Amino acid sequence: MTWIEPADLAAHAPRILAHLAVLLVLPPLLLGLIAKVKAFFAGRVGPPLLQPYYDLAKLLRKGTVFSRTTTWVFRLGPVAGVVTAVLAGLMVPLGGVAAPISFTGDLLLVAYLLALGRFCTILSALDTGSAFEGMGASREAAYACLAEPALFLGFVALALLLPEGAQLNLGNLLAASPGGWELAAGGMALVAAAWMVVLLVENCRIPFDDPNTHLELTMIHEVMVLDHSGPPLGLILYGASVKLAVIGMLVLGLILPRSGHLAVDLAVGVGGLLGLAVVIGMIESSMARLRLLRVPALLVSAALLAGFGVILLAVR
Amino acid sequence: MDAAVLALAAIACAALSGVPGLRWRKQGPRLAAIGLGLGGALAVAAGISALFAPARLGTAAEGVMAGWRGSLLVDGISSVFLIACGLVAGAVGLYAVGYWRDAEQPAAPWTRLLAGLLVAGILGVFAAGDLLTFLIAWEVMSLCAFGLVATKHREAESRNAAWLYLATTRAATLSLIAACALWLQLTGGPGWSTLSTAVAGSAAGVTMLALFLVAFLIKAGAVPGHIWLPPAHAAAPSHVSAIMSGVLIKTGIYGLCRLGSCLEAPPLWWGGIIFGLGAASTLLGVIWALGSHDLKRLLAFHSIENIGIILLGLGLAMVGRSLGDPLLVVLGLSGALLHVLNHALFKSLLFLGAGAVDHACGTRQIDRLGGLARRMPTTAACFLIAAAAICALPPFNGFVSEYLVYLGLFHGAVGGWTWALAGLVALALTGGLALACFAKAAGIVFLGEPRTPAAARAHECSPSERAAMAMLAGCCLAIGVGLPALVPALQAAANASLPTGTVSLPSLDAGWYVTLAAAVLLAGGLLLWRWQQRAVQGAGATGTWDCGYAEPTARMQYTATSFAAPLAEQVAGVMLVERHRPQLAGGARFPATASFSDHPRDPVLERFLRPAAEAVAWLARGLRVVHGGWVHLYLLYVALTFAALLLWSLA
Amino acid sequence: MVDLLLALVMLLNFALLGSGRIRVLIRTAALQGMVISALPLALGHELGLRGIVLALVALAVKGILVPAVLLRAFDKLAIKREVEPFIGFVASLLLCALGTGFAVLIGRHLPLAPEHAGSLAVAASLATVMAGFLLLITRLKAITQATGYLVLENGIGIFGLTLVGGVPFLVETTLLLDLVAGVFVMVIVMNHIHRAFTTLDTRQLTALKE
Amino acid sequence: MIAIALLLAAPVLAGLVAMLVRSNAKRPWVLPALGVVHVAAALAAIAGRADGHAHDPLVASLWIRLDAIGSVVLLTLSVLFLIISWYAPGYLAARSERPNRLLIVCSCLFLALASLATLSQHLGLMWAAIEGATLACAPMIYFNHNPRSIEATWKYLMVGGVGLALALLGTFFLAYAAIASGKPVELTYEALAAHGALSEPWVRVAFVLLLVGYGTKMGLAPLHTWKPDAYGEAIGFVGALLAGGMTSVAVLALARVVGLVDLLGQGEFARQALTVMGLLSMAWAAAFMIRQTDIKRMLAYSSVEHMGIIAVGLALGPVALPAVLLHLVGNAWAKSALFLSAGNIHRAFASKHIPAVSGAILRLPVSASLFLIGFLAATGTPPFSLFLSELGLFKAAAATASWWTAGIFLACLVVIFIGFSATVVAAVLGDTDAPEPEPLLGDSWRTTAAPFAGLGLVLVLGLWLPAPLKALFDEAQEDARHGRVLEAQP
Repeated sequence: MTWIEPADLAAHAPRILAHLAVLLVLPPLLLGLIAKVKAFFAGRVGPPLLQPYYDLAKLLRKGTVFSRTTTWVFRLGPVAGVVTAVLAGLMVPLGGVAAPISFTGDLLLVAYLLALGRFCTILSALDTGSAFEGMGASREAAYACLAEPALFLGFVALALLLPEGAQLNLGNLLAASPGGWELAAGGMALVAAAWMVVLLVENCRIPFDDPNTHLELTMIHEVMVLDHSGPPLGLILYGASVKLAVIGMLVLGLILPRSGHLAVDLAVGVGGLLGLAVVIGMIESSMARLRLLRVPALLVSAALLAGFGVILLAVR
Repeated sequence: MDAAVLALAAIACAALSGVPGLRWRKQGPRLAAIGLGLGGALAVAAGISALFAPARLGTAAEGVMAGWRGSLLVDGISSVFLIACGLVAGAVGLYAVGYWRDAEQPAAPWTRLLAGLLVAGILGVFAAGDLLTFLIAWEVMSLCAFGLVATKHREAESRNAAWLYLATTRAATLSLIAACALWLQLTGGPGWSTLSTAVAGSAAGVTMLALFLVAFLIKAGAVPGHIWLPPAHAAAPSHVSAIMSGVLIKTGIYGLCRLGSCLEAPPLWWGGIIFGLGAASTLLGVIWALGSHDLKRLLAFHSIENIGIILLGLGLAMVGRSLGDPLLVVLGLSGALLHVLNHALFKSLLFLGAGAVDHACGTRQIDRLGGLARRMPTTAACFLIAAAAICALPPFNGFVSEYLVYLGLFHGAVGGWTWALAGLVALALTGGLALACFAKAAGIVFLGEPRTPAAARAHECSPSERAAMAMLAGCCLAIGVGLPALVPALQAAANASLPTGTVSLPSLDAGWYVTLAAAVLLAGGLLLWRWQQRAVQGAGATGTWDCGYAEPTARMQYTATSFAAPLAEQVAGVMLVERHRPQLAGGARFPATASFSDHPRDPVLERFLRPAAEAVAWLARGLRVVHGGWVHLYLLYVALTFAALLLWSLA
Repeated sequence: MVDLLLALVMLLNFALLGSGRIRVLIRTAALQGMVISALPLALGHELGLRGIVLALVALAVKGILVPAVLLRAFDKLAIKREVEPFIGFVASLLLCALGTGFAVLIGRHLPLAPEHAGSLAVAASLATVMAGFLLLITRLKAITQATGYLVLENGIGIFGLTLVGGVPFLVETTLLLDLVAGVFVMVIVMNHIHRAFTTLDTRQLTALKE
Repeated sequence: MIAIALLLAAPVLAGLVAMLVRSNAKRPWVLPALGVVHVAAALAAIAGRADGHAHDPLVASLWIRLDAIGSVVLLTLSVLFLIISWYAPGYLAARSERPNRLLIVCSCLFLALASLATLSQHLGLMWAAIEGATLACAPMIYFNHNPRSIEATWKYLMVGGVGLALALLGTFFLAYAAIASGKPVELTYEALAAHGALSEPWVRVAFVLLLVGYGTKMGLAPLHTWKPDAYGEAIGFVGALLAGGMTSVAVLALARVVGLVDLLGQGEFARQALTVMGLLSMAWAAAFMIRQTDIKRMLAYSSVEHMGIIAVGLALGPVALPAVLLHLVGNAWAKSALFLSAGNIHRAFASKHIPAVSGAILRLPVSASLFLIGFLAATGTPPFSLFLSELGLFKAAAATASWWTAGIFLACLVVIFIGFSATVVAAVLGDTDAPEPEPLLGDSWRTTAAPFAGLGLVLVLGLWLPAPLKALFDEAQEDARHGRVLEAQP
């Protein structure tokens, strides 16, 4: 893909704006929806759907307290979490809505931007000098690392579907997936399942982590942000939701149909995201958290699933 | 000016940089820094000018028996390496002024002399115009490095490291000498001439390629030839480790590139082995690094990992040439070459940072450090930048080179060379592991509370050291955001590495997007940062939330060992840890003080090489009986030899 | 006539290996040396005055001078008069027989010039060399080893004198010089050994080993 | 002509003078003077060859003549002696408790006889010269006058004597080979070579005897057993003289024999036997260098190794001859530096065993550094000349397609380096609790200049081979090739 000519900008503007809007505005709603679904399954009314927005607004207004141990690294974590997630989101198409930025190998930048966010979050946790936050950081690093191969094998599986000479970018890769379902639905299903695991582990959802737990020893992501308060905590919450949306968009790219009309695609995309939130809520309601020691085995299985997906697509 | 003349001048500057210090001890450090800086600048200039105008320089001296005349050749292949060496040498020279002080190191002038010669040797390797010059420079480099690793030879650990290095490097050199002999036999001269496919495929040709491969892979530190690397890097003074890890091990890579450029079409096994060992080195290097608690050993293991990444790229390029796939060639080669430069920058920066830490706290044990970011802010910032760069995180330089290698791997995996898939998985896993490892190294060393009084008393290093580190950190960022500017240079370098034909990098205008993304990242980050700073103005300060525990101490923080434990458990099969378990005494209720310690060991060395060496030594020990001191026995040997030869002669 | 002498030399080899007394051993070696020195005279070549004088000098050196030097050293230095072999005398004799057989075998493989057809020289020479080796290898005392060296040189002498007739002067002089110088140096060293260890037993000389 | 006469006469005269000088302190200065005169004479003699005196015989029957290969060995020997001679006064000043008359007279005698061996074109004369040189060395080994040195001397005499006796028998066999083929007997090379192919069994057995004989002098395994003892117990400069001088002369003898046997039609067998012996020597040396704790015995095994290398080189034929000769030169001079610096360390630490010797670089910075660098030179490190010669040997192996030989050669070199380096590193580096040496035993220019010069020469040869020396190598190769041509013509 080449640069968008200034003349074409007008033509692309609605798409870009729509994408940006979904990326920046929608994510907290997903958290609210998940909470609502979980409440529904638990037989409760639950917080309002927009509760995450209220929380953010409240946090951004609050004062903050920093540990005397911490340095600038501690403050960098929340900022990096948001910026990397948003920037990565700019390169991920939402179903049929093409991403604002797209270029050869953008998938690598996406993966490594998310890694950068993780790196900063981990360091930020270690900066407090708390044993608990160190523990969370350690687990975050370990699980993310084991999730990486599954993500990349999925990319390879999709790359196998690319027509000769097509550029290797996320837009093309995900656009090839409908063809993939026709060729080898089994392979695509495996890849989708693997990526779903990646989604859950990267966003610290059950069965890998429980965002609602209050026992420090069993937490992963939540324990890393114990010391954050006020606006930084707000940034962390927002960043996490954007990350959920970004990876969600990746997974959705595998399964969503494309129509070619922006409005339709946009609606399908937003609907897909909301549906994904519902699915996550259902998973969280129906499963228990895994024992920590079992998590790596599941992650390795996810990579194997993706690997089989590659094989199925390669021999189609 | 002619690139070869520049290179020669650079070599001379570096070689002589330590000489004045032998006489004028007081001015020695500065003079050496000037010499190395000048040499480095000249090397960079030579590298840049060689990219577009290759140059050759030969002496008219009467040849020795093998026809050696001593010549320099500086072209696109040399250029990347020369630039890397020049940048690192300049930074190291500056750093050494504050780091290696005469007052603390009695043999400092000799260290400076050897360091200068080491740089000269490395530059000589990169600029050698023929195989014999290459060999001589290679050995000068190796021996100077031995001398430098042995700097603290009074400590058994350093001595053993130096010896191990000496023994392994000689194994490589001997292999190289044998290969060189075959080269002379096959091509008729020591110059870098093109080797036809038929010659390369003959028995002699295959032997020669295999011998070259052994030599270069040992020097590069690829698994399983890496055994010398961690102890040597840990034992050498840190600025020397920076040179060794930054550029010395790249001489092996350079050798592979140079040799590759001489092959009309490399055989598939050649690229395959390079690729396979690259994948193994990448993964094993980072796994072993994860298990290390010694900061410099950890960095050394990461050198193995990064050499693996370079080899992945290089292997892809070679395979691409065997299969006739130009895209594979150009992606692999440009990724590998760029990673050579990048690794030189961030790894030397990391070693310089580790040196500053070691100097400030007197220990390299990660678990005895902590909280240094408050005490050594500049060092911490530079180290963090380098850590991000080595984890291939944008917007730093590590990302752009791995990006190219990844593209190559994707292309290979999809385009018919399925083995690339293995490399892809290895690299993906490595990315995560490296991130975990550097989160550990940077986090435990610089963040949190100091774990020992020594760490609490740490002080920031001298201005010269900080300047050197800042310079390298700047380079890391510049390359990270400036990939497109490097594309013509990379293309020239890649084309020089091919004997025939040219390839062009496909649509690396993508690089501009990386730059754009980096810019957005930086700008967005900065904006949000400013906003956050405003928002948190007047923030209160308190202790870290202790979850209700009343008496937290610094020793309760997560250590490097515990941080790495979840991952280390997953990969315990390829690690070797020696554990000294505590013996609890004094009854069950009030046990006496006991201690637990564990020492990571190199599994290749301990499980394979050491037992093999012991077996040989045992056999040799058994043979000693034949030298029992009896002259009668000795006369019997004469008689038996005579009888045996007599029978043979008449048979 | 020549073959008779050579047979005698071979017999003396057995006598050497069978003798248990050092004095007897040295005297037997002296006798062997005399027999060998007499070979040129028995060959029937045209020797001339120079040749005859040389043969006589050789006879004196090998038969009288060198053994005398050895005997003197023996009288002065050795306390025990026995030969002290590593292996028994019977075994020594058997090995000597084996060596002689080997020598005869080798001799058969080496084609002789027509004028020497059927000569025992090669076999005798090699057999004596082997006997010398046996003495050197299986006898403990330094002085017996020196005698072994003498016997070894005797064996070489047989070949040189019998077959390489063309250059007797060179052969004789080098052999003699070598023998005299060699044995003299050995005896001097033996003196020093005796001074250092108060014995000539080479079992003492095994400090240098791996 | 005068130069050649001087080569032989000067050492004899010097020996006489040394015998007459009364003062133990002044007597050693005879050696440096002799060294200078001898080198001058050697250079003049070699230069004289080029001027057309090559075929101007000193002795009517062509017994003495300076050919190319002889010139190389003569030069090696002469320069080696010069290096050592400048070391001797400084060393002997520290050993004033021992009378040195016999040592110095024997050194002179050794030089005379060894020079004679390089000049002689007659098998018997060469044998006699080598035998004489061997005997002259015995008192030198015994210089220390202690039980260990007498033991070493006895072993040296016995093994060396027996070996040389076999070499004499071999010489006779070679002569008889001519008789058996109905040719006249003449033991000069030229006359023998002129015969062409001779009786096969005789030549083969003769070669076996000569190989065992001169191989014992060279120290090819398993005939080398005297070497560790003699080198280990002799004082440093005698060790250097033995390892650099004696062995070089023995190599010359063997090289001539090999060339001759090649001419006489048994080159193939000779090369095979030499290869076996050479590789066996290297492997044997490797086995005994592993965990060797005695630095001087280590040097002895290194010498065995180098003799093995040279034997393998000789086996590769004329194509490898320049490399062999360069190796010979480099080995002799590097060994001199090693033995002299090891001697310094031995004296200062009053021991030659690790771990008693350790951290030598702290006590004797110059000697220990020279020892370390000497070790590197001796193990064929670029850019020392031994590297070039080993490279040349590999190249020759490739040229003759001797793959197995090259492979074993390479493996041995690796093991040897590992073993050698472990001991050297342990001796030179590390900490030490040995006291500072007394001034006379510490580093001084008198005891370090000579090894420094030796190493310097080896380094220079690695970077630049003087044209005359190269011409000598080429001529020697040409001489050897000439033999091949003869062989080819039935």
